Amino acid sequence: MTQETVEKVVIFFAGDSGDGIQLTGSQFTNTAALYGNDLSTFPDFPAEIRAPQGTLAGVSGFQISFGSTEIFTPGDECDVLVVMNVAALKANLKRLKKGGAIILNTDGFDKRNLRLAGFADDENPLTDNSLADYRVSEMNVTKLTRECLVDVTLGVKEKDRCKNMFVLGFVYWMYNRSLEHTIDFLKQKFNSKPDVLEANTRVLKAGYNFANTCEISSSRFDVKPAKMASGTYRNIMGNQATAMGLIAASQQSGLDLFYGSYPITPASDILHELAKHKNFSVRSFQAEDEIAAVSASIGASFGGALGVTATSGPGVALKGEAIGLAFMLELPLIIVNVQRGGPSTGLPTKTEQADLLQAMYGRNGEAPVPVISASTPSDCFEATLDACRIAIEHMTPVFFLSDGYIANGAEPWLFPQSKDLQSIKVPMTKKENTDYLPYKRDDKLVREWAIPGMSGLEHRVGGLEKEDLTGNVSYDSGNHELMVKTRAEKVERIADFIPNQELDAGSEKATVLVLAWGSTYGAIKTAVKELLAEGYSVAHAHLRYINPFPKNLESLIRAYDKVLIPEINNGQLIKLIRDKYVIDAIPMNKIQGIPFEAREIKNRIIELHDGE
Amino acid sequence: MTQETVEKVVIFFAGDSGDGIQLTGSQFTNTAALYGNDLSTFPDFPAEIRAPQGTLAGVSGFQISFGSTEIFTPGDECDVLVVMNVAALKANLKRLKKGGAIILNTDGFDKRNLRLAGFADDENPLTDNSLADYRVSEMNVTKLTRECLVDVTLGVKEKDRCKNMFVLGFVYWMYNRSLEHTIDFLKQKFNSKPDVLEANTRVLKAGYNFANTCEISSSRFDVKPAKMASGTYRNIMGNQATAMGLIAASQQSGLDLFYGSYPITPASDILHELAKHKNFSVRSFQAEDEIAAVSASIGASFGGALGVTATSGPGVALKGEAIGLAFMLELPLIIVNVQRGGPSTGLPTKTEQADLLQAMYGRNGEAPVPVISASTPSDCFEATLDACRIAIEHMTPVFFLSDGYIANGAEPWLFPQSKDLQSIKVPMTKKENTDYLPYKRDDKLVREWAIPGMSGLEHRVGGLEKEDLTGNVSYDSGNHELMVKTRAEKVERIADFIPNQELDAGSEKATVLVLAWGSTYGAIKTAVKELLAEGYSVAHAHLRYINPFPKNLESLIRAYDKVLIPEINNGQLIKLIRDKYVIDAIPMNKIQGIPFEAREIKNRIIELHDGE
Amino acid sequence: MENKVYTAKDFSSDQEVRWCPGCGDYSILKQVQSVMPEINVPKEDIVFISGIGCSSRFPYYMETFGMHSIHGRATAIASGLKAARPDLSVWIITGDGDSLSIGGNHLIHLLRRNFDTNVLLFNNQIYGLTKGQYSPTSEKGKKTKSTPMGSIDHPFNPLALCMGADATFIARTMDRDPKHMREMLMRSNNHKGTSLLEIYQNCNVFNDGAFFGMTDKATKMNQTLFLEHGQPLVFGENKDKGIRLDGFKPIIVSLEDCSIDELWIHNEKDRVKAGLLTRFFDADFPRPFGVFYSEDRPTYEDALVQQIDDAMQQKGQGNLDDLLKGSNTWTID
Amino acid sequence: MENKVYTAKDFSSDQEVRWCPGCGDYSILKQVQSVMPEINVPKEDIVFISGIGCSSRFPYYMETFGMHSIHGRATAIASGLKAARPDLSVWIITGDGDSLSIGGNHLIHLLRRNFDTNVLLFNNQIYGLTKGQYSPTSEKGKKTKSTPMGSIDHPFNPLALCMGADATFIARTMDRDPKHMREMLMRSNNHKGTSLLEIYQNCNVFNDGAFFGMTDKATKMNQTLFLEHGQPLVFGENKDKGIRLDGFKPIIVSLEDCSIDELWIHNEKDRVKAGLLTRFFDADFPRPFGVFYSEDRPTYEDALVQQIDDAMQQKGQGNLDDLLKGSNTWTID
Ligand SMILES: Cc1ncc(C[n+]2csc(CCOP(=O)(O)OP(=O)(O)O)c2C)c(N)n1
Ligand SMILES: Cc1ncc(C[n+]2csc(CCOP(=O)(O)OP(=O)(O)O)c2C)c(N)n1
Ligand code: SF4
Ligand code: SF4
Ligand SMILES: [Mg+2]
Ligand SMILES: [Mg+2]
Repeated sequence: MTQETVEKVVIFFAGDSGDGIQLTGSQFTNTAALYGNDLSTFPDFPAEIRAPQGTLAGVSGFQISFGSTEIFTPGDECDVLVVMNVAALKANLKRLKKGGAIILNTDGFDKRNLRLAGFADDENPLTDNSLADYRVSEMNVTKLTRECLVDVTLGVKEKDRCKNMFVLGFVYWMYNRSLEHTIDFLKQKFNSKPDVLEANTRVLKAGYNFANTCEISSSRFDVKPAKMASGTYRNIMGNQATAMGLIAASQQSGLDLFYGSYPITPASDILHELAKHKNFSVRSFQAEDEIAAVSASIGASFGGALGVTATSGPGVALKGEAIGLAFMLELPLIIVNVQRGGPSTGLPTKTEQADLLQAMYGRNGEAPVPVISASTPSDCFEATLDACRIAIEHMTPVFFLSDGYIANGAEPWLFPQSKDLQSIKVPMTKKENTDYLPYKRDDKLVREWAIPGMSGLEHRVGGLEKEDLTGNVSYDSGNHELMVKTRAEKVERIADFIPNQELDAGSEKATVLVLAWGSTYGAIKTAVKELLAEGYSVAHAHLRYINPFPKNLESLIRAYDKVLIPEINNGQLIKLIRDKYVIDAIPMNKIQGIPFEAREIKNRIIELHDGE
Repeated sequence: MTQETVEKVVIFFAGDSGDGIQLTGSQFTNTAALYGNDLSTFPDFPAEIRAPQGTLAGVSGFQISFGSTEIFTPGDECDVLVVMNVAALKANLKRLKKGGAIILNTDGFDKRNLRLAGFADDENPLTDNSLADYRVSEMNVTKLTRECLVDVTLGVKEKDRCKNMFVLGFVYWMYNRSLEHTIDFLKQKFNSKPDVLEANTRVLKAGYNFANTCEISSSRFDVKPAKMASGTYRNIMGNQATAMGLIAASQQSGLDLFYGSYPITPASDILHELAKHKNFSVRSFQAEDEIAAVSASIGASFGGALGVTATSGPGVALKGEAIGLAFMLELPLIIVNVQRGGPSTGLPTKTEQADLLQAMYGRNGEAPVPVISASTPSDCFEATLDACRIAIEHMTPVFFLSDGYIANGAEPWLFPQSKDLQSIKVPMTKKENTDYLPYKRDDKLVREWAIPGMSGLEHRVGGLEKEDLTGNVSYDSGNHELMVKTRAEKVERIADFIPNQELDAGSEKATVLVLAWGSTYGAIKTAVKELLAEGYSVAHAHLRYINPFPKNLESLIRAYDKVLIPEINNGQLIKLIRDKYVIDAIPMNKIQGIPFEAREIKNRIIELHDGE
Repeated sequence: MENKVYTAKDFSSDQEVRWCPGCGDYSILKQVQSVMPEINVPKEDIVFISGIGCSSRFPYYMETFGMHSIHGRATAIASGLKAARPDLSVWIITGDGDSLSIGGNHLIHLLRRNFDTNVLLFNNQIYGLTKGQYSPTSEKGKKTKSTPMGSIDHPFNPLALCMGADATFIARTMDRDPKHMREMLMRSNNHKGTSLLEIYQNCNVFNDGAFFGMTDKATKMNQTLFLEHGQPLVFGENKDKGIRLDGFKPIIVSLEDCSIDELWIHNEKDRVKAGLLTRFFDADFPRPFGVFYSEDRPTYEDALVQQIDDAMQQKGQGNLDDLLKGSNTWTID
Repeated sequence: MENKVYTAKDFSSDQEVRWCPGCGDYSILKQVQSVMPEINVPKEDIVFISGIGCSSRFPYYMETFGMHSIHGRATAIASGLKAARPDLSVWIITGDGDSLSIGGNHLIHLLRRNFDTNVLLFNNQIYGLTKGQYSPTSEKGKKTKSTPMGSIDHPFNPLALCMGADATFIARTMDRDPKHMREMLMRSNNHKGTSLLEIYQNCNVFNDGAFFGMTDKATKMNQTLFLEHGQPLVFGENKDKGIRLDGFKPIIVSLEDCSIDELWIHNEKDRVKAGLLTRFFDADFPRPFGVFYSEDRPTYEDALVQQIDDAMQQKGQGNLDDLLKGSNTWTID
C-alpha cells in the first residue's frame, strides 16, 4: 500500500436511482469542503423519474472534483469511478481515465444486473478482461453490509439502504478523511430513528475499516487543503444561489418579492427554495401555466412588488407576449431562464446555452430587454442581484440566464455579508408629486414609478403605444418613433451603470482572446490557466452583461488577432458580436447536452494560437 | 377650364368612418384599372371601430396613385385631397402637396364639426386663409345630394348615405372617367333595392354633372393608359393574395388546406377570405387562441394536410413553443405573420417590419426556420405559394412575413393560369415501404413522410430529441449534436432550391446597393428608378428569401461600396447581414407605423452616393 | 384614512371615450363610475385591469389606477396584483372573447383560487374590436365574417362554466338596466372572493339586437326573470307567471293556476338550483338576471398572508445573513 | 378493408416502458392495449396524442400512430387532426397538470366543440414528471415541494368542470380496477363526440396512496359507488347501502331501513343528476365510478364536413382559375 499526495482528484459516484448516490456525493463534498479543499460538483440524474432498476436509463451519478489548487469545474476525466452495479459501470466507464481506479460492488454484477444492463448471456466485464487498463477494487457491498448488520433488527430492504454508507466509508479511507461530519449528519437526519442511525453509522465505519484492513485497495491519497481566500465558506448550488439573490434583492430594495412560476426542469428548484422562505415575505405562486406566471408577476410589479418569473426555454417561448407588455409598461420584472437542451422539449435534464437569441429577440416589435448571465453556481447570487438592480433602477424587464449545469452544480462559496451587498434604489416618485407624469424620464431615461395607493397619482398604463410623458394612448407617427428609440436608448444607457469588461486571465496583448458567457466559465478558466502556465499568449474575458454589452467591449476585443467564442449551442453570442462589431470572431460549439471539457477548449486554443 | 394630360395622380379620399370612403376609393380604383392605368392603393382605417363622428380619431381614408407609367406605391404626396368634413381635412392636409387640389364638403365644416375636430370657436380653415396655397373646390354635398333626391321616397339618413357618390361623380368628371363601371356595380349591389339603386345612380350622375357645369372646378385631367404587359388583370389586396396562394398550394400539392387561426388585426381577413372557399375543401378553424391555432394546424399536418396558421406579432409571440415542436417533428407548417406596429399591442392598425428577428430566433433552442417575405400585395400570392412549396418539399415549418401595408394595399395583378404554377411534390413515402424509418433522410436531408392510415408505417413522433433514422427518443450526446446540425443543415440546403438573388434595378457595378425586404419594395423601386434615370450609380436587390439567403447573396453585395438597408423597424435584416457576412452595411430606419416615401429613400441614396 | 366624498365625476378620466356611438359599453362605464363613490374605497386604492377588446378600453376612462393589458391575461395579472397587494380593490374588465376564448384558462383558475376581485364580463356574443367574428358565446349557426356559412361551435354557457370551476359568486345583468346593474355591481363589490358578473352588452355595430327580446319593451317582461334571494321566481308582463320545480325540471306556470307558495324560491346559497338557473337558455324560458349563487370560501390572498404570518411566527422575520450562511459552513484563515 | 384480427401484443411498441416500478400507468397501458383489438379499427387508423408528463409518455408504447407533443396542447392538436381526418380514431392522453393546469382552456374548448375523440385523463393529483409539485386536483393543504406549508389552492373538481363546459360524455375509472377500466374504455370509444374519462392513477413515488381508500380491500366497498344506467345507486360491503335523493340532497341510507325502489336510479342522460354525482367528494360519500353522463350532440367534424359538402353542392368543386380570376378583370393587349 502506498500513500501519495495529489493535487486534485475527480471521483464519479454512480448507481441505481434508488442507491442513494446523490447523498453519498454530497456527504463526500461536505467533508472535503470542511477539510479545506476547493471543489466543484455536478449531479447527473436520469431523465426518467425512476427508471427500472438495474438499467442504463436508471443510473444516477454524482461527480466531484476537489483539490489543493483552485478548482473551476467538476473535472473532465475521472480518477475514480465508484459503481454500485454493472449498468453504472457501463454508462460511465467512458468518463474514467486510463489507469484510473474503479471501486465496484460485485453484487451488482449478477446475472440479472448483467441482463438488465444489456449484456449478452456470456458477457461480463468482471471476467472478460475489459477492465484490464484500470485498477479495480471489487467488493460485495450488499453482503458486507448485511453481515455487519446481522444483529440489527431492521428489514432486509432497510439494511440494504445502508449500502451507500459502506462505499462512502471506503472512499473516506482512500482519501484519508474523517467520518465525523457524516456521522454528525446522520445523527441529525435520523434522530428519531435510532436503529437506522445505528445501522448507517455502523456500515459507514465498516466500509472505512474494510478499506483499512483488506488488501484490495492498494493506495491511499492525501489531498491537502487549498490555498483559498480566508473567510467563511458554504457550499452552494446555482438554483439555490439564484433564490437567495432574489431574496437579497428584495431586502436591498425594500420591495416584497413576488415569484410567479410554473414548474419545469431545471428551474423548479428555485420555486421549491423560495417557497420555504415565506418569513422573508416571499410570495411564491405556482401558476396554472407560464403565461399566468409572468402575467401575475407583472401584476405584482404593477402593485409595487419585485415581480419575478422563472422557467426554462419552452416556458420562455410562452412568455414572449407578456414580456413585451412589461417592456411597454416599463416595470421591473425578472425573467429567469434556467436553460436546458432544446429545441422543443429537447433534452430536459441536460444543459445547453441555446436560448440567448430567444432572450434577445423572442418578442414582437422592437423590444430590447437587458440580458444578464451567470457563470458559476455561486455567481448566480451576484448576477441575480445585479439583474434585479437593473430591473428596478432602470424600470425594465431583465432576462437572467442560468443553465442546467450551474443550476445543479455546486461549489464552495465565500458568501457575503448583507451589509456588503449593493443597495438598490427604487425610482419611486414622491407621494406628494403633484405634476407626476407616468412617462416622464430622468437622464437615465427612466420613468418615475407611482403605485396604487399613492393618492393623486392615479394613472393608466397599457400595451398600446404611449404618448411621451403622459403615457396616454397615441397613434401619432412621430411619437411612435420617438418612443421606440427612447426605449432602446434607455436600455443602451444601462451600459453607463455596469462595470467595464475585465479580463479574467491573460493580458490585453495576447494572441488569442477567449470570449464567452455563462456556464462555460469553469472549463475555459481551467484551460486558459494551464495554457498561461505553459507560456501561451491567451486571454479570457467572460461576459456577465450581454445586453447592453459593457462599453469597453469593442475596444477590448479589437486588440486581439483572434477571438474565439466557445458556446454550448450552435453559435449565438457570436452572432451578437459579429453583428455589433463586424468582427470575424471564431465559433466553437458543442451541442451535446453536456459542458465543455477544459482540454477541448485547450486544444482549440492551441490550434488557433499556433496558427491553423 | 383647362384640360391637361398628366402622367400620374395621387388622390386621397377622406371622411368619417360612416361616409363610405373605402367604397368610394375602391370604385375609383376599379374604374382606373379598367381604363388601363397602373395603380396602387392603400386604405387608412381609424384605430377605433367607429370613433365618434366628426372627430379626428374617426377619420377613414383611402389613397390611390394611378398613372400612365408604372406605379409602385400609393404615392408620397397627394395631388388631390377629397374631404367630407373638417376633421378629415385637418388629419390629412399634411399629405397634400403645395398647390394641390382640395375638394371639400362645406357641410362638414359647420360649427359642430369644427368643434369636434378640435377647432376653437372662432377658427375655421375655410375662412382663415390657411388654405391659400391650395386650389379649393367647395360644395355643400349634403345639400346637393338631398336636393337631387327630393322626389325619392327614402329617409334622410338613407339619402345622406349617397353623399359619397356625389363626390365620386365629381372626381370621375375631373379625370375624364366614365360612370359605367360604378353604375354596373351599383346595379349588382342594390339589385333588390331599386330605390336605393336609383338614388345612388342619380347622385353619382349629379356629382359628375355638377363638376361639368359649375364653375368651381377649374381643370380637367387626362391620365392615359399605362404601357403594361398585355394580358388579363384584376385588382388584388395582399391578404386576398395570401389566401389564394394557400389555396393554390393546396391544389398544387394535393394536400387539403387546414387553416387554424385566431382573429387579429391585420391578419383576420385571410381567415375571412378562406372561410368563403369551403368548396376548395378548405378547413378553416377559428381556434380559442393562437396556441390552439398553431397546435391544431400541427395536428392537421400530422394527419397529412397542409397546416397553416396566421396571425400578427403578438400572436406569433404565443406560438413559439409549438413552432419549436413542428420544427422537431419536421412536418410542413406555414406560419403567416401579417406584421403590425409593435412592441406589445403597439399600433395594431399601423404597419411595421419589426418581427423579422422574432421569426428567426423566437424559440427556445436551436430551431432555425425558413423565412419568406412578400414585397407587394400581388407578390403575396407567389411568395405564399413558394413558402408552401418549401414547407412541404423540405418538411419544415416556414415563416411567411407580410405586413399591414401590403395586406391592405391593392394593385393590379396579371394573375397567372393554374397550369403555369409551380407544382409541389409531397415527400410521402410509398404505401408499401417496408423499411420505413421516420427520420431517414434523402440528400436534401428531408425525411420521408408517412401519415395515419398507412398500414405498417405506424410510428411515434415527439418533441424530445430523436434518434437519427428511427426517431426514437434519445438522450445520447453525440446524437443530439448530429441532429441539431442536421436540422440546421437541412434548412441551409434549401438554398439549393431557391433562385439566386437578382437585381431588381441597376447594375452589379454601382456605387450604392439598396438591399431590402418586404413592403419597402415600392418606395425603393420608385426611388431607384428615378435615380437611375437621373444618372446615379445605384442598384436595388429585394429579398424574398431571408432564411436561408440565396447562395449568391454574399458575392452580390460584396461588389458594392455601400450597402444601404432601409427597413420599417429599428434595424433587423441588417443584423442578419452583418452577422452573416461581416459587412458594414448601413441602416436606414423609419419607425412611424407608416411606409417609407420614395423621396426619403431617394434623398438618403443621394447622400450616400455623393459621399457623406 | 380620512374618507373623501366622491362623485361619479371623480372617476371619469380625461381621456375621450371612443366606443362606437350607441355601444352598450357607455352605459356600463356610467354605472361603474356612479357606483364607485359608494364602495367606500379611496380612489387610489382601486385598480381596473383589462385585457384586449372594445370592452377592455374601459380602464382608460376610469380615474383610478389601471392597466390595459394583453388579450386574455387580465385575470392572471389581477391575481398577481391581488396576491401582492391584498389591500386594493381590484376590478377586472373583460369581453366574451377575452375571458372565454383566449383567457378561458386563467378565468377558471381565478375562480377556483377565489382571489377577492370583481370580474365584469362584457358579453356581446361577438368579437367587437377585430370587427365581427363569432365568439365562444355566439349561438350556433351564426353568420359572421369568419363563419360565412354559420358557426358550427356549440357555445359556452358562461355561468355554467363558472359554476363548474367552483366560482363563489355568479351574477348576470345587462347594459340596458342601469339600476339593476348598479345593484349587481354593489353585490359584486361586497362579495369577498371572486365575483363574476356577466353583463349582456349590445354591440350595435357587429351584433346589434343580440339581447333585443330582453330589452325591448314589448317582450322584456316575458323574457327576463329577476332573481331575488328568498323570493319566488315570478315574471311576466303583470308578474303573472312563475317557475315551479317538478323534481329537477323547472316548468313555467301561470299564477292563475298555481299558488305563489308552490313556486321555486330563489336561494343564492343553493349550488344545485343555481346550476339549474344557468341552464335557462331556451327560447321559451325567461333569462335570469341577478345573483345566481354566492358562497363563502376563504380567499387565496388571505391564506397566503396567513402563511407568511405563520412563517414569521415560527421562524421569525427572515434574516438575510442567516440565509446566506446556511447551516453548514467552514472557515479558512 | 379487410379486418385484421389483433391481439393486445400487436399494440405494444418496441420501446421499453420507463415509468417508475409500481406506477399506476402500467395498468392503464395494459388495459388500453387489451381493449384496442376490440374497437374494430385498423391499427393504422388509430392515433394517440399526448402532452407532457409521465402519463404523456404513453404514445411511445403504443404500436399505432402517435405524437408526444407539448405541455397542455394535446387536446388542441387532436382537434386539428380530427378536423383534417375525421376517419381516424383519436385518443388523447393527458395528466391532471397537462389537461387542467396549462391545458385547461383547450380541454374545455374541445369539450364544447365535441370533436369525436377520447380523452384519457390520468389523474394522480400531482405533477409526476417534474418530481412532485401539487396539481390543480391536489387537495387543499397538501404539502409538496412547491407548497411546503400546504397548498392554498381550492382544487378543481375535474368532472364538474367538464360538465360546466358542456361535455357530452363523462366517466371515471381507476388504475386498480382493470375490468371496469376496460369497460369504460369501450364506452368512451363507442361514444360519438368527446369522451372524457378520468382515471384515478396512483403515483407511488410522489403521491402514493392518494386513492388508497378506494382501492384497499378493507375500505373500497364503502368508498366506491359503481354507476350503471337504469340501476339504483347501491354500494357497501354487502351491497347494503344506497343513495336516496331528498329533494336535491343525496343521502346515504341503509337498505335495511329503505327499500331499493326508493333509491336514486342512475340515468346517464340526466345532466342535473350527473352534476350532483360529480359533487360526491366528501369523505362520508362513496366516490362514483362509471359513466356519469352521456349526451348525443353533433360533432364538430361532422358539421365541418357538412359545410364543405354543402359548399361543393352550391358552388361546385373549387376551380383555381376561377378563383384567381375573381369577378372583375380587364385586359390589356
Ligand atoms: C394575442 C392576441 N390575439 C388576438 C388579438 C386580437 N383581438 C383583440 S380583441 C379580440 C377579441 C375581442 O372580443 P371580446 O373579448 O369579446 O371583446 P369586445 O371587443 O367584443 O368587447 C381579439 C381577437 C390580440 N390583440 N392579441
Ligand atoms: C411549457 C412547459 N411547461 C412546463 C413543463 C414541465 N412539465 C412537464 S410535465 C409537467 C406536469 C406533469 O403533471 P401531470 O400533467 O399531472 O402529469 P404526470 O407527470 O403527473 O403524469 C410539467 C409542469 C413543460 N414540459 N413544458
Ligand atoms: S364594435 Fe361593438 S362593442 Fe366595439 S365599440 Fe363598437 S359597438 Fe361597442
Ligand atoms: S413519478 Fe409517479 S406518475 Fe411518474 S412514473 Fe413515477 S410513479 Fe408514475
Ligand atoms: Mg365581445
Ligand atoms: Mg399528474
